[in-house]
Amino acid sequence: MKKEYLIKRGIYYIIIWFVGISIDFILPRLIPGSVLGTIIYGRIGAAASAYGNNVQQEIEILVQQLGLSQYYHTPLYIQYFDFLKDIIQLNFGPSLLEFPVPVSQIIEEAAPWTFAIVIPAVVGAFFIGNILGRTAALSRGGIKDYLIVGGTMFLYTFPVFVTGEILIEFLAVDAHIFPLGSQYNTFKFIRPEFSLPFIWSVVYHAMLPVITLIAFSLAGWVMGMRNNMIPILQEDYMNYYRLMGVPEKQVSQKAYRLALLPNFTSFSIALGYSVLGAIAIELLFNYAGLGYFFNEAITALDYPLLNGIFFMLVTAMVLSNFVADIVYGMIDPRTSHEETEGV
Amino acid sequence: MGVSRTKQRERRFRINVDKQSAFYSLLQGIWEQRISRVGLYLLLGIIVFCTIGVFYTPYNPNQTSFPRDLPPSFQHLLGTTDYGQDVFSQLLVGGFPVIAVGILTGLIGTFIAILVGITAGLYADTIVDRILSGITQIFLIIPGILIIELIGAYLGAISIKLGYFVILGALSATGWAWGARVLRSLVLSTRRKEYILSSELIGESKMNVIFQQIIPNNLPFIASNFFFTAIYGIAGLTFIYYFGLGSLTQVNWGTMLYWSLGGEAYLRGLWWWYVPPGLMIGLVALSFALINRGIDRVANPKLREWNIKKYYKQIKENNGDNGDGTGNIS
Amino acid sequence: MVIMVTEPAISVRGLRVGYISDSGLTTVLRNVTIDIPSNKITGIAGESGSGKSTLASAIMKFINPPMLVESGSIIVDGKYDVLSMDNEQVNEIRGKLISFVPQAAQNSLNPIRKVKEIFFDVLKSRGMDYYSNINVIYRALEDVGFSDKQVLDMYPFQLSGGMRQRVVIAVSLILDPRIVIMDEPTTGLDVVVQHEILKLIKRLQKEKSLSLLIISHDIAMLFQISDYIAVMYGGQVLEYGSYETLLEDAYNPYTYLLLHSVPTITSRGKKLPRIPGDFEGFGRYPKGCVFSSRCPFATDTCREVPPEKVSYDQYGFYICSRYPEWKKEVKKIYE
Amino acid sequence: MSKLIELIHVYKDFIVRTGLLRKEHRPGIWDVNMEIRENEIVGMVGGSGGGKTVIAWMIVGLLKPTKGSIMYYPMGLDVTKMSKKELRRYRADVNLVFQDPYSSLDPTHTVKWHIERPLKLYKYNGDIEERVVELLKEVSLSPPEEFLYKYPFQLSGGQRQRVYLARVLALNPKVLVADEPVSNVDASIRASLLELFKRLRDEKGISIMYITHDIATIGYVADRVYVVKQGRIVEEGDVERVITNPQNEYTKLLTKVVPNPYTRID
Repeated sequence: MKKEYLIKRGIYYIIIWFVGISIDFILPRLIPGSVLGTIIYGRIGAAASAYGNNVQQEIEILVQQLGLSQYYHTPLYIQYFDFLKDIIQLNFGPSLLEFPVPVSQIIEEAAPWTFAIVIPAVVGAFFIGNILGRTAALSRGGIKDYLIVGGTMFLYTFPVFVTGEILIEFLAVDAHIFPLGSQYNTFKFIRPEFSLPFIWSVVYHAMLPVITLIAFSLAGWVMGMRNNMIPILQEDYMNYYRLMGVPEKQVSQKAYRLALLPNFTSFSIALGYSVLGAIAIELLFNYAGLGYFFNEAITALDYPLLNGIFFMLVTAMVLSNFVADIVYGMIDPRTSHEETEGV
Repeated sequence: MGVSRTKQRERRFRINVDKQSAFYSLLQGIWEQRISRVGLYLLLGIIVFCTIGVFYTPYNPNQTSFPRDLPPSFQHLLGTTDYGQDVFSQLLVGGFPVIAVGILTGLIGTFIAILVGITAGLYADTIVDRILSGITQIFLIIPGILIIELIGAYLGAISIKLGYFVILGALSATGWAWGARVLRSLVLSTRRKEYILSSELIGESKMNVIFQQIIPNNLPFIASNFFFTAIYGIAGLTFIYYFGLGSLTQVNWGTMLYWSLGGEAYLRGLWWWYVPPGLMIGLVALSFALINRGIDRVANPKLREWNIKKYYKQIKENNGDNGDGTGNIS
Repeated sequence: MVIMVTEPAISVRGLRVGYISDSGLTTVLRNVTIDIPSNKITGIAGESGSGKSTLASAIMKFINPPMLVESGSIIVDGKYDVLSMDNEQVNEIRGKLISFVPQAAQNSLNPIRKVKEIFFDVLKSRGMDYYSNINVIYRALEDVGFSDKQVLDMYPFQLSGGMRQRVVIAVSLILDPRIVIMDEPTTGLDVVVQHEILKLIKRLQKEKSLSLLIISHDIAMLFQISDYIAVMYGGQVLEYGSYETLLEDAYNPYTYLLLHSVPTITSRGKKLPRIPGDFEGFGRYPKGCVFSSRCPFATDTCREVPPEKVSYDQYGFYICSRYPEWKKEVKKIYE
Repeated sequence: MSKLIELIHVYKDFIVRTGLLRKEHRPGIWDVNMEIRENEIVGMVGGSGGGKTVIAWMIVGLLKPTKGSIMYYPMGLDVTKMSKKELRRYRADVNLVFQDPYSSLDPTHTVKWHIERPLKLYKYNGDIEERVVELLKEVSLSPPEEFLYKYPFQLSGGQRQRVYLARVLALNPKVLVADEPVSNVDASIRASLLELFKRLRDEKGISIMYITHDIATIGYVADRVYVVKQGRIVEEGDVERVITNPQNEYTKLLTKVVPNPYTRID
């Protein structure tokens, strides 16, 4: 039963994934080809003299990939199949911004840096948020509850990049506690290698972005935990524990565990989506992850790069939802019900 | 008898507030919770502030003739920008479009959510439902804001920046999915309720069931969805401006943030340039979120809190003269 | 059979309990005074809004907002004044001395725990180990009629309603309590299963000589199983006594009416007495007798003056100022 | 007495999903033959999960049987083959009373709304408000004016069930299918509700199918009875006979286990 459910969900997510990446295919084809062509030629023009004939070839491939094939008269469905073939091989063409570096190489280099701030941020927010949410639920209506809920909600509604700006101005520019930006200290000539100073430098530089991301995403966990836990604390089965003389501490521990189930499911989803948060702040921190390049791609109209990052994001989001379904099936015994139809 | 007759007559001819109706109890729920009342006051304050900005500003917000980068003073309450503009005047003027886009996104997004969610719920397990739910899922999994950014980036190729109406349309078109999904499941559970079946048996049309029963019974969720979508609208708007995709011809909190970012205000200690608009956007969204908490408690009475100490005091005070059996302390 | 124990298992004195709402405090239980005998089954009968579940919660000292105890005392087992004990002390006796089988046992088991884990949770809270007490658990399961141990590895949602009820009874009895309160133990069960559970309850009570307090709206069921019965209405105990007394010679008209208005298998063709009206709720509480607004025998005195409580033996009492006159007018209510 | 409704060899399967594409049919209702005659209260009794509600829902057309037909003789039509329009007319004649009065009334609407709607839908000509008051009187809610603007949560279970009856009676039905109408209602109200059913039969000539798990109330109120066990009719006949001299083991069991204050459990 469970296996079949997962296969069904899997097919479902593959369809959604196709729809997602098809947006990637459709959008450039809605823009008049000559315009895009002009931009591409404009961007790469400078490089042309340096690389000679190669460039012409590159441009032709690129123009074809972006669907500017009015020049080539290829039918749309063949374009689509070519597009899919390219994408499955992770071949997005060269970046216009850093011509002729392939987009896949940029993504390959940038993605680890994004993970370096996103994973600690999600894990940190998950732990802190759940514990704060539990505290709020247990002291419901009390001063702690108001402070936690009000505080995290304020941090959530505050535009995340403004939070980042404030932290940079006061903690980095004024107080010199944290570095201004980038992934590691480039001034001290630390080389990217597996050494203690380098690792420390990376951790130290990641701190402020991670704090910013945590501040932003705390409210989701706090509210999730609090609103799950309060009704559970009053459920009949929790009251039954109390009536059997189980101390309140153990009862709330059990309620916490039950309330954690949906949050566990959201964990993988959060992992997929927090890349979005990274997009919003990496530019501020001059942190060369996916978000940084996404910003650059938008301002510099680097469409191959934009395509590549969008593809990565869609894949991450679809995957994280699928993982969430798997996790949910594993941790909650109630999901393995038989479904009855008809009545 | 006579008294009740006149009461009925009054009911017929006066606009009366039915104190038990779903809408009234929702308003009451918001008003009774301290936290959502704070949100209401906050929103009211901000709206008054922005309305003043429509009619009066100390200086022309577009004027660039002031000395640059002045810190806050009595002449310039919030200092000046790197381009020599008065921040306070810009703040006064720049709120109205942001709040309007937020609220309108909430309204339109909720309307679409109702349309899609209820239709899918009522025709559950048919082809209509499959298609609508599929579209909903796509919008849920692939964040609308990302698609808007992509579209905005391509539009940038033909030098089109997003104006207020395009932003509003794009945000409304992408912000309804969550509400639609929850509404669908709410409709599914409401539809199984016996009072809906009863209406079906009595011969009510589907439209009547939707408007007279399903919507009023799910009113708290719909209201809460409105505020939720409005928060999305405001956040989305700031993101669009942050990436420079929005039209920069008018002054609003979004463009203020964009220019301050471009001027690297945060690296140069010009906090008065970017903190005020950021704070205002945060406060608007916060007020929506606070109001939402009051609605939450109407929908889910288990989230309610009781102040027990107050009542203990009352009992102690009344203990002496409470022997008459009425027992009601009010 | 144990010879008459004079010490009551539970002794409630002048209990007033209310609920907080937006309009203030509404008192639900009004001066409830009742002794529950040891080693017997006592039934508390009452309709919705009679305050019977509130009484049960108060005895367990399970008092959560918006519920609020105004005054009164509850003595359990002659020495525990539960209302003045703190939570730790109460937890000490809950489950061990006085146990509870909750209403709607359907929803009383933690949905993500297997049955054995629920036993484990309860034992752990007493510092007892699951595995060294496995025989105790097996015996408890046998007691409630599970011959194989498969049920231990099942989740609550995999059990039928009757099985769940048995599991809850087994869990409630695992710490060997002497006093057990059962809140609507058969509601929501199939009629046949209900009968089996009742037989099971009766058997367990005899074997373990439990003091059992059963709360139910089903008066016919209570008369089948209880030794003593208290009839509650509008937050007061109108009558209390042995089931024979109440069955044959009720003192309060409400008891009589309730008992006789329930159709039985033999009541075909007979006319049943009617209780006019509805309970008016705690907001509009009558000045005099609680039942006076619906009582067919009520006089103006009944409506104005609260009736005195009349005790006639160690446990039995009634509240009615028109006894025994109303008995002569009984015929009237059948017309 | 002539037949109004007849169930002829009715079967109903439940579909249980056992896999991605696999569905299993499990028999729910098996070869049920039943009739509701003019001017009678016919009982249906059985344990929970026996399919009583399924039969009730099939009679009012909320569920379709897998096999068999349900004839409605005054219209001369098969309920399972009715068009939407015919079904609407049919339901004015044959309607359902639900078990739980706490969920059969819409919490966001007043008593008046509940009774007004059917009158408006079937274009009652006359003063609607007067008719509402009249209907409230018919179900002995007095004084009716006091109830008009009340919301369900301000009423007790018995009052709600009466309001619901008034709502159904506004359609002038010929048959009421009452699915456990008194089991969620206080005991002191139960007898008077049952009396109300008898009065509806005697004064308005409404036939009632009374469904319950409680064979005792069947004995009190019904004329004929069907005993249902796991989707099959195991015994049927005159109530007098079935109760005093049950033939089937299950009926015997039901009469034995029904709560009766005069028989002790030892």
